[in-house]
Amino acid sequence: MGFWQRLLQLDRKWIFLGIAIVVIIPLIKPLGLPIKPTKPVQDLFNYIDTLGPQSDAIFLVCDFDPSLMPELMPMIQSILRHCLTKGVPVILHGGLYPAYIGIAKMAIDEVAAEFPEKKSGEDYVFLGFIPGVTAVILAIGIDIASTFKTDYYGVPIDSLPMMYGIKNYSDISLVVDISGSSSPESWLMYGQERYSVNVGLGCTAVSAPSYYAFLQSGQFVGMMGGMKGAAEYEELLARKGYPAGKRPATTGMDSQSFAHLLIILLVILGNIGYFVVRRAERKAGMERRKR
Amino acid sequence: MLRRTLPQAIAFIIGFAMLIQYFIPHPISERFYNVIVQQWLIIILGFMYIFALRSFFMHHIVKIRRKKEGYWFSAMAIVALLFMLSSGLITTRGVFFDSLYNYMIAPLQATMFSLLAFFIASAAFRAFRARNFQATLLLVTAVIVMIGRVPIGDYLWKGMPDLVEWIMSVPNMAAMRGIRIGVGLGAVATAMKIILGIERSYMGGE
Amino acid sequence: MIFFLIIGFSIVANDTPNDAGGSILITTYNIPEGTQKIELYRLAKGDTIYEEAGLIPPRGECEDVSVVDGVEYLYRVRAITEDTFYVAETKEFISSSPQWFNRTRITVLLFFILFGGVVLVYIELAKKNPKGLFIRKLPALDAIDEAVGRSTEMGKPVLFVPGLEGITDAGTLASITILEKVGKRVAEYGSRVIHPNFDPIVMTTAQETLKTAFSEAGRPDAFNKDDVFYLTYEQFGFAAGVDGIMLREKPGAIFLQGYFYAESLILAETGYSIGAIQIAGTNATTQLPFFVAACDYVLLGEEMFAASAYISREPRLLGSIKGSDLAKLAILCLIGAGVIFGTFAVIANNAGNPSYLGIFNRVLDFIARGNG
Amino acid sequence: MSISTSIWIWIAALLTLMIYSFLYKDNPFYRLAEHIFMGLSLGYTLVILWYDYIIPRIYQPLFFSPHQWSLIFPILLGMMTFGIFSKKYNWLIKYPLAFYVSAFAAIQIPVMLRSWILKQVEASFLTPDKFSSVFNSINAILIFVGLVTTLIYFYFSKKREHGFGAAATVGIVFIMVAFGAAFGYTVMARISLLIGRMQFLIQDWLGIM
Repeated sequence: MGFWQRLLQLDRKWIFLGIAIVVIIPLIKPLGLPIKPTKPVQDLFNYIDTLGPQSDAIFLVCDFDPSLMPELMPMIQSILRHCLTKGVPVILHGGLYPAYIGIAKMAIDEVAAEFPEKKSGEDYVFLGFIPGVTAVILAIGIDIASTFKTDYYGVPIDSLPMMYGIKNYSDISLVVDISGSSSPESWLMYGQERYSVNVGLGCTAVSAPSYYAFLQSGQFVGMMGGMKGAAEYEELLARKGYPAGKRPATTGMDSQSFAHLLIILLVILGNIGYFVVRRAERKAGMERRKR
Repeated sequence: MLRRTLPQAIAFIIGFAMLIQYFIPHPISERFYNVIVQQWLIIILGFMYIFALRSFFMHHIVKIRRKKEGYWFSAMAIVALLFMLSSGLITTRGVFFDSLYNYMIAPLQATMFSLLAFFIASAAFRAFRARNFQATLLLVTAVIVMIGRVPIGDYLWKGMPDLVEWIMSVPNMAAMRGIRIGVGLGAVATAMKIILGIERSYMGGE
Repeated sequence: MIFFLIIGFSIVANDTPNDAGGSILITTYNIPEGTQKIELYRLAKGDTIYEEAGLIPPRGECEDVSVVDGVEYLYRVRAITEDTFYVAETKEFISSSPQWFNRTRITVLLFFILFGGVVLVYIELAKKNPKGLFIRKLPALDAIDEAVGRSTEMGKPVLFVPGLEGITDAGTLASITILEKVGKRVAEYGSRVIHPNFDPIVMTTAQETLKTAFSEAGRPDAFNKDDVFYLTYEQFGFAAGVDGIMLREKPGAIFLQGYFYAESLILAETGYSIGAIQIAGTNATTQLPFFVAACDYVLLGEEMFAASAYISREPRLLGSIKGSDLAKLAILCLIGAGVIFGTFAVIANNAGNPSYLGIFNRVLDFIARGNG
Repeated sequence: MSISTSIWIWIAALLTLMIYSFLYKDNPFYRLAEHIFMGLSLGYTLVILWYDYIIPRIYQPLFFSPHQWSLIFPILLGMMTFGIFSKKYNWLIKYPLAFYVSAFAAIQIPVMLRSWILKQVEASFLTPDKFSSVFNSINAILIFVGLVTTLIYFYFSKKREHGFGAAATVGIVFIMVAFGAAFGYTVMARISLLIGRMQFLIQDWLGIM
């Protein structure tokens, strides 16, 4: 058995170990490779950055479950920090499915602690879960207060000072959907098409490629894709001197770089092995026939 | 009649009404839409969670009753459910309930999905082959995107991020748009067939 | 109060079109240089005093949504600069009313009627003569025979995984049709098909389908009901279970057909490692790349539906495929004609005739917004 | 920083490691953690439904004024879902199902036509502003070719011969580039998830860094 044949039969536990190592080491000993923001992230950042306390609100939606926290949590927190720093009224919606609300709670609890002078109901509003998914998106276009009745803490929406003058999509400058599913399309189809509200999004790297068609057609104002997108947003916040928290996405980028290199190496080695072995087998087959 | 025709009639009436509603801006039409969307649909959809509950109990209770292999895992699942439920209701979603979510549900789910990082690496080595022209093209693009989307790509070659952004917004975008138009047409055709009662598989066939 | 009425600064008020009433559209033109804010005032017929109606945003356009349908109003605006202000007002009374048809949505209606009509016509045609509608045969379908045949030669079973979705998913339904064809071949060759399940309803349907397939092939006794079984409803548990089956039974051909999630690559990897011919197909676009990289044949999204229409010849499936094809052809013609006409319009425009470019832009507007 | 003293962090870390034990092989620790997860998450959903759905949308409007009696209709329709618990009456579920599936199908049709089809078609027209520079012109033409050939690839009513077959081949090139991009992005996503968990173990639990 040749070298390549043996290599291809390598126990996959060694590969598992390799991935663990390339992820862990840069976390302990970071290199701090520079991060260059891309256009879709820059567009989203710029849009929010032009807003202020007098502008229409940002409607931030938390549409993901804990499995996607590493990619999406930094995004939702960065947007919250951005809004609270600029004083833009922000409505955080705990998402279209019940499993998402806990994430939203985690996000707002952590960020609110960094801004002790900002008050729930005055500077930000946290809305809970109601079933219906697309029906909820449509209902917000009619009336937020009668759709949700109360905020997450049970306070009637009518009594919240920030919500004075915010009735439906016409008082919202941008919906930012941070999503792990196809929900941005729903916000587009039901929020934008029916009520012409602007939509921006943060999504996992898995779904980012398919949203480029909507970016190009101008249906989304901007997009953060995956942990890299989140890192770019953190970078933009930091460049402006805004608070950017612990920058979890940025610190993960070195590990990301090395893990990618390892996987590329694995693909290349695996394919070399595949071709070498296949050729040897064909040769052996031919010789057998000759004999 | 009650089992087939009437549900079908309901489907047709509500579907047709909601469809023409889209084209009518008059207040009567808007009010109809508001009632259906804001009240009816949201309430009906809430009941659909019964399905999740049912399949959970069916699965685990059957296992326990028949003492199938690993039945005590099922027992643990039911205990966990009751524990979560009672802690949520007793504390009215208090700190303890939040902690159960933050330190048990969240890490468990996040970790389960992170297993995929390992599996993808192993598949990269053992199964992803440039077996033909298509697969080769796919793998080459994948390698470029993987390098160009992380800071090290920028570090190795300054033009890398721009190249990837170009791939994403030109060839990728064009193909995705084509795929989407096809999927969109299929979805519209299916929706129409549902309203007209040609497509009934969602009701469990005939 | 002194009003500076200046020439140029003007206001137009109209009933907002295509709405449910209760709104008047205010547009101001030639806003004076250095304007800090624009105040809006309104006078209802019969009243004597103008009442405040809010501010107009800097772009100079807004909807006054506090009006009552049928009441007639006059409007006045004040543009306030640092040291003075300018005034403009409407001359004629205006009132708001609701409309019965939203004209901006006419393109949607047109397209829907055309497309829906075509699909229905094809369904009827297919009912009359199911063989008459041509659908291209896909290479992956030919591969089914080859894979099952080779698997039988080697004395190995065939493994069919129907994905993780329920029976309502279009991908699962297509998967069942493909299973029917696979089942027939397996029965003819006298081989065996293993069918692990994630969803109990899919399991029952698959059992029925295979039973029929075996009977049609003339070998009803060869079908073993226990080969179609329920595994588990946990995603990774299912993947681990199927992996185990692959390693134990060493199938010669593996069909991964249906809707898959992240477990797709785990299944495809193990399937590859045991050297089986793998024929995959899914409508989960995000999982397709992994199947292309690790499987021998793949049905890409829509191809899966086309394949199932090809096999089953069911009118409602054929209708959709043919209808979509015709719509695609129409879209191709439309954007193709757009290129030719657009080029011509630009050349004409450069030569000093902008009217064609105007038509071109209006067509575009009509497609996107329905108001050409 | 040093190792965490919070019991909750320890629980989370322990559960994380139990799941990772699956990498060695399927084992009771993994299965226990997995089953606990399933139970907890369904329990969590029920609690959320209770507070955000049953109380404000069903209990309050029915039993407190202002009573919204009209809600009885959707509630009755919803309750027909309970039919699945009975073999005899399981057809009852067809009513709520027919209602909401059809209503959504109807809502979906126009919005799908507009945002997935008409808007995309409109954005694909070659307008003069897309030719503002040589680079942009090349891109505009490439996008156009990519879209046209992709549509041709998924055209099933014609045999693949001559020019048509060639166009489909060009189409598959674009599709494979797109899939390659999706592949790369998916790898990226999965790695990110692992990084997140490792950050937790290293920083929050072990307190290194």
